[in-house]
Amino acid sequence: MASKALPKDKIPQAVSILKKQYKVIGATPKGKNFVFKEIEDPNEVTLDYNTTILPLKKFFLPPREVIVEFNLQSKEYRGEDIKVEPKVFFGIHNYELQAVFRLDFAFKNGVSDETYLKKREKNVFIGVSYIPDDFHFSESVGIPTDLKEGFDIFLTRYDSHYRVEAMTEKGREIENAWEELLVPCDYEGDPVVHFKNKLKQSVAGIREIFHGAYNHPIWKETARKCYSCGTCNLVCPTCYCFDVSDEVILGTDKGVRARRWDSCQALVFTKVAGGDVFREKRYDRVRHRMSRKFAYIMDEKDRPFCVGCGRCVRQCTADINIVDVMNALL
Amino acid sequence: MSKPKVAFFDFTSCEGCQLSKLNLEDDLLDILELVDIVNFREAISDRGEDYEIAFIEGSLSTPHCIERIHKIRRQAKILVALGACAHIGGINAIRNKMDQDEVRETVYGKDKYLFPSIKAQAVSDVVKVDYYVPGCPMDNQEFKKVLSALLTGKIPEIPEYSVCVECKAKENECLYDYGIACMGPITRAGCGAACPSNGHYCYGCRGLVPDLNKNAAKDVMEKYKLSMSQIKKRFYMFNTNYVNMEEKEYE
Amino acid sequence: MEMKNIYVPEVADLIKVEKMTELETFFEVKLPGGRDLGHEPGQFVQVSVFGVGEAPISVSSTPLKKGSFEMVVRRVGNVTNAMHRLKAGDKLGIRGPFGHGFNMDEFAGKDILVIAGGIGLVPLRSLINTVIAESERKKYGRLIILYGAKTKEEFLFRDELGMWTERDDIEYMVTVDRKTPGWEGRVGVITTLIPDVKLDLKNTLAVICGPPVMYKFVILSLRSKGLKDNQIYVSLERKMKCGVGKCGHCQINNIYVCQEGPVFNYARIEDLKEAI
Amino acid sequence: MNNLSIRVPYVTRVEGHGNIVVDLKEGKLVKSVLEIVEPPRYFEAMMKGYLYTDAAVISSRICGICAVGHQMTSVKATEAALGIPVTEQTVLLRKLLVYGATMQSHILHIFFLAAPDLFNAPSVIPLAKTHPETVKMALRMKRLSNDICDLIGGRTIHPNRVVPGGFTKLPTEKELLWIKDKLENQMVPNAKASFELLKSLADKFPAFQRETEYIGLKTDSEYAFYDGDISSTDAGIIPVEKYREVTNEFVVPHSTAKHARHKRSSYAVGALARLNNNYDKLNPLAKEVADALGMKPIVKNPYLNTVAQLVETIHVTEESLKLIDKLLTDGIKAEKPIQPEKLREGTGVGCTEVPRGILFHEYTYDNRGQIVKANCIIPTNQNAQNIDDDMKELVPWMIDNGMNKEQMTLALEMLVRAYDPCISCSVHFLDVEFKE
Ligand SMILES: Cc1cc2nc3c(=O)[nH]c(=O)nc-3n(C[C@H](O)[C@H](O)[C@H](O)COP(=O)(O)OP(=O)(O)OC[C@H]3O[C@@H](n4cnc5c(N)ncnc54)[C@H](O)[C@@H]3O)c2cc1C
Ligand code: SF4
Ligand code: SF4
Ligand code: SF4
Repeated sequence: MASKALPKDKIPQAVSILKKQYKVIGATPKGKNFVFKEIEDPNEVTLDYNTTILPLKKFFLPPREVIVEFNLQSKEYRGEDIKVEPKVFFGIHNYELQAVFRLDFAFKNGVSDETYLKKREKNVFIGVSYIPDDFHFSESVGIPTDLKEGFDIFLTRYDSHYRVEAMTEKGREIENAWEELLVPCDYEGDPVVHFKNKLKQSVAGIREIFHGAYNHPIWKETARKCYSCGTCNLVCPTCYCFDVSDEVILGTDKGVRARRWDSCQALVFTKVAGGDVFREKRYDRVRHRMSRKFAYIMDEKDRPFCVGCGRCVRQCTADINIVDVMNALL
Repeated sequence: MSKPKVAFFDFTSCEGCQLSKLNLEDDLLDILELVDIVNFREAISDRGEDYEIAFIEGSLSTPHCIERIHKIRRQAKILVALGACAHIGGINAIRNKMDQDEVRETVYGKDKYLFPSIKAQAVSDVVKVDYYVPGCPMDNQEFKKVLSALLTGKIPEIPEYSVCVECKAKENECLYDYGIACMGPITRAGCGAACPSNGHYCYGCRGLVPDLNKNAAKDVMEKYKLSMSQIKKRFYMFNTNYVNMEEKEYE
Repeated sequence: MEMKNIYVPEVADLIKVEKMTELETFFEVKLPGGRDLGHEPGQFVQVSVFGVGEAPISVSSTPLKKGSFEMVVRRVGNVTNAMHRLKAGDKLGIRGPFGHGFNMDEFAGKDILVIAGGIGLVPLRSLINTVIAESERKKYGRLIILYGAKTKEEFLFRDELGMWTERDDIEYMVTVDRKTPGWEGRVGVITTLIPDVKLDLKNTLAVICGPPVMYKFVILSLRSKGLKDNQIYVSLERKMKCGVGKCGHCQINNIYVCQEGPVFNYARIEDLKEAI
Repeated sequence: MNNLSIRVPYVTRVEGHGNIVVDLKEGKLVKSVLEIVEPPRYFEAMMKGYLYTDAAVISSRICGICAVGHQMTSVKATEAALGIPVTEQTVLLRKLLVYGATMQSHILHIFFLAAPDLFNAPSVIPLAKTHPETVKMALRMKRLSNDICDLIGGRTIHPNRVVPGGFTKLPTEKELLWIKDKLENQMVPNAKASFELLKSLADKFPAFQRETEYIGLKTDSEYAFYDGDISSTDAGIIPVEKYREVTNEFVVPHSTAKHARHKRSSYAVGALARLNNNYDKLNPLAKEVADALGMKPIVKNPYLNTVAQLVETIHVTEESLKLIDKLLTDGIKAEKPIQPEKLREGTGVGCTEVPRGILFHEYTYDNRGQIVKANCIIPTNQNAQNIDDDMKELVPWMIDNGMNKEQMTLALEMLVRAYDPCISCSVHFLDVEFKE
């Protein structure tokens, strides 16, 4: 079958068609930045964005989420009912989806976390190619721009069109639904792109390098610039640590146990009741964050938990660049 | 169980925290069911002295304040400091790091020597404080949480991480993207990033995070075109009593 | 597929509450229908107090005990304070058992050296009571227990301590950091007991649990006695919020204490810089 | 009655700390004052050296009750000093915010601070049991006025969207529609009910009268809150820049707050003063209510300030509806605060009507946009002498009317409360030593 293309000016229509069957989530501008949100007006979605402020994890692991409800009177603990609606994630960069897969691994590995996994059901992903900005470094962590793993459809960007490639049954259904918008595609191959932010070497051996670098001076040097604000954790698509607390609703017998995104950069993260803190030094925490990405947790295919989205680099007000830190170790 | 008797006392402050409680309209009547308010000068005429929980607002800035707070501490089983003035000295303490002579001169002119003044202090500088509701004004939702914790025998906890954590969770655009220096990275969270969420830089009213990296913060703000003297002013706006910008810190 | 919300506690009955010391209280818990918890010694549960929160607590009773299980809790914060206010007949929430405890098969035929500091005795009691149970005792070699507390007032399970002294299949030594009136025994930190212990180096396994500062010194002294790292087991404490390897708080380098621990063979964690 | 001594330490249900002291010896009134004993605040000194962007943040903390007013006045002073223009939309939104704040402050005062006296209750708490519907209504009205402040200013107390040159975040049209709906369907009927209530309680206000000078803002186009010239019932129009000619602050030994005087020994500001100067600009419903309550200028009974507050509450509700309609017709434009073209040395005065009366801020900046000098003149300072003057006539009047000590004490407290004094505001500037 000859490949098809979606003209850029047909994007809103393509979204309208999706909206008939699905909740559509895509990137829209917020000031100078972009955010993922549920698309109400098909014209608000954009495929030309660098990265959003927060990654897709907010849809599966919301910043604050009730995990258990309780009643003081009837002495009951109950799980939240999670309703799953079919969702299309429209115009997603490949590293973004790779990050979701890393999270899937984390929430499936060992004990399965239903609260997360339920929300991962009935998701359709429509990918889009992107032009790396000064911060992206996905290629260095094994996610070249032409990696299309996991998408149902992938849109490759050309001047005035997107080449449409359906890769799953769901994807083909959508391609069919778009039928009347599509035109024959004259384009072949994937555009060549360059990353400015790059690791000196491939991630393959990085884990071992980390193990030998526990006392490397770079940790202290970085810690001098870091004020542990936690931004890097919050915006990271693969950071998933959370805190849990119980709240009783004043004047009632009802309450909830909620989890909330936490930051391992904060001093309290490892503080226990007796006052002991297990990563007291700032450089311990800086090292922990980066080690966790590249050496401590790996998915089933032994891939690191960093997808090179560059958010932590872009959004760190202290200008700490994880790639520079890695390169100092390599 | 009898209702715990609570009292509210205000010292040097703008009374915003008093109002903040009255602004809990939807919950006010519920709260009245749960506690017995015996002293709340702004709202009621009764003046009971048999309270168990004392909520203190305002900083201590006269010898009389000091006397009064000791008396309250002797009576109260639990003492909670409400709002930035009581928690960290707040805005009243700006003058503490100024030339005291100059402060008095601005105010009294030639009569400046007539009026000795004491520095504006946080409540915990003078007596033991059990719990805090930080903020200027204190956040009434947090006050509600603290109150409900006290009523259920819990230790009210306030966050120890930074405002950025809450700001990011709300997916706000960072003010630094617009070249505006914000105190969020080094300020204790709990307000839901109230100011950045409204497009205003955080000025640190909830106090600084426990493990402040002052030098890093200073370097960042300098990059964002605040002069050193303005950086100091920012730090001293609410946190005069808790940070010294005159000396360098080493890790 | 029917999935279970792993965060929902099961509501259980408190059937016995007994104050042990100024700070520690003993709890006996019955799961619905008297079902067994099914734990191994050294494992822990997540205990929820209604409206307050959840905290990881070790199971202190032996799996051989049927129909209920036991815990001892030190009052240090919100959940533990609230537990101290509970009475027999009250309800609480239980999740677990979680983590890895002691693999009793590995201990079979071995001499066992138990070193407990303070509240560290709580999880080790589960191991001890398994070993000394009538039906089990002959499966194991010598049982040497070293116990240290700040003062004699802080001794836990006093009845049982007395019994250990009496039994001749248990070698029990105890020390306090500080002498208080009425104490005639040894004074000094727990490491001072170690030189007096005679070990069959090839056939001994040591287990350690106590406050964070204790581990380093005890391990040094066991090593200097000639024990190998893989003959030493430690039970570690870390902050925990979920108990199921998700929340990230208990992570030590690349491992989760709640998953692989809290009981570790020391050889396994030796090169984890953040462990001890 | 020949000898009498009344002491009310820490008058309750007012904002800040004040004591009533009345001494009558051998038939002669030797003392009748409101002692203001609030600890000093030193704001003018503390603002020195701060950047123009920080001025409103700090001066807002002069008073949490009047925070909107202080911020508004502060940014206006800064804009005047540095030559920062603002758009029409900014002005409309600022007015809406001022009205929201006025509503919330007036409602708080009428129902929570003043009403208990009319119902013979020590506070609103017992009223919640005896008059639950009234209390719930008052809470709803207050909630709504807070919501307006939240939606326009970011929050009610120390709003965080108001900066020189505009707003850091704007309300959405949806939010404006929500406010409109609530004002029409909730505030208007509730305000009418409040009017009926106050009418039925009108005889509880002492019928005391005293002539004085009433000062407030005035403009041709509307009942002035946000902008205008200074207007006096004695002296006509005075430009805002000449405010010092009006306020003439002076020190008295019994008060940590400065007092003020203009043409007479004292003057009054606040709702009643505004009404006396702006009556003809009242919106229709407000005017109807004013007339029905006998509030035609010049009203000389200070106790009726509370009634004037209700009239104003209704007026600003009507005015807010007009503003919202205009904002919605024009559409909300995504404007960012206007930055000063170039920092320059300069002095500027800002003046706004805040719930308790006319408020002035004056700042002088250096060429780096840092404050060199600040001066803030607060309504309660301006009223302080007027309260003392009222008390001086009120005591003999009460004796003539055969009131006993208890009744007199209550009437004195009610008088102080009627002014809705904001004492923590008034001592932003210490004049005399704190005394017991
Ligand atoms: C595997 C394991 C077994 C334990 N066994 C026991 C036991 O048998 N008896 C006993 O008294 N204590 C035990 N503890 C310690 C106990 O969990 C803490 O004392 C308790 O969590 C404090 O909770 P809190 O709410 O009272 O205090 P808070 O200070 O209010 O704690 C708040 C939350 O922080 C976390 N936290 C705080 N301190 C600790 C800590 N020391 N360890 C882990 N999480 C912490 C918990 O999630 C807790 O809910 C154990 C800890 C672990 C990790
Ligand atoms: S975002 Fe930057 S400054 Fe903040 S914690 Fe991360 S590395 Fe440190
Ligand atoms: S705006 Fe302020 S609080 Fe928000 S992320 Fe940026 S620095 Fe942090
Ligand atoms: S954002 Fe900063 S200044 Fe604003 S309320 Fe929170 S802590 Fe205070």
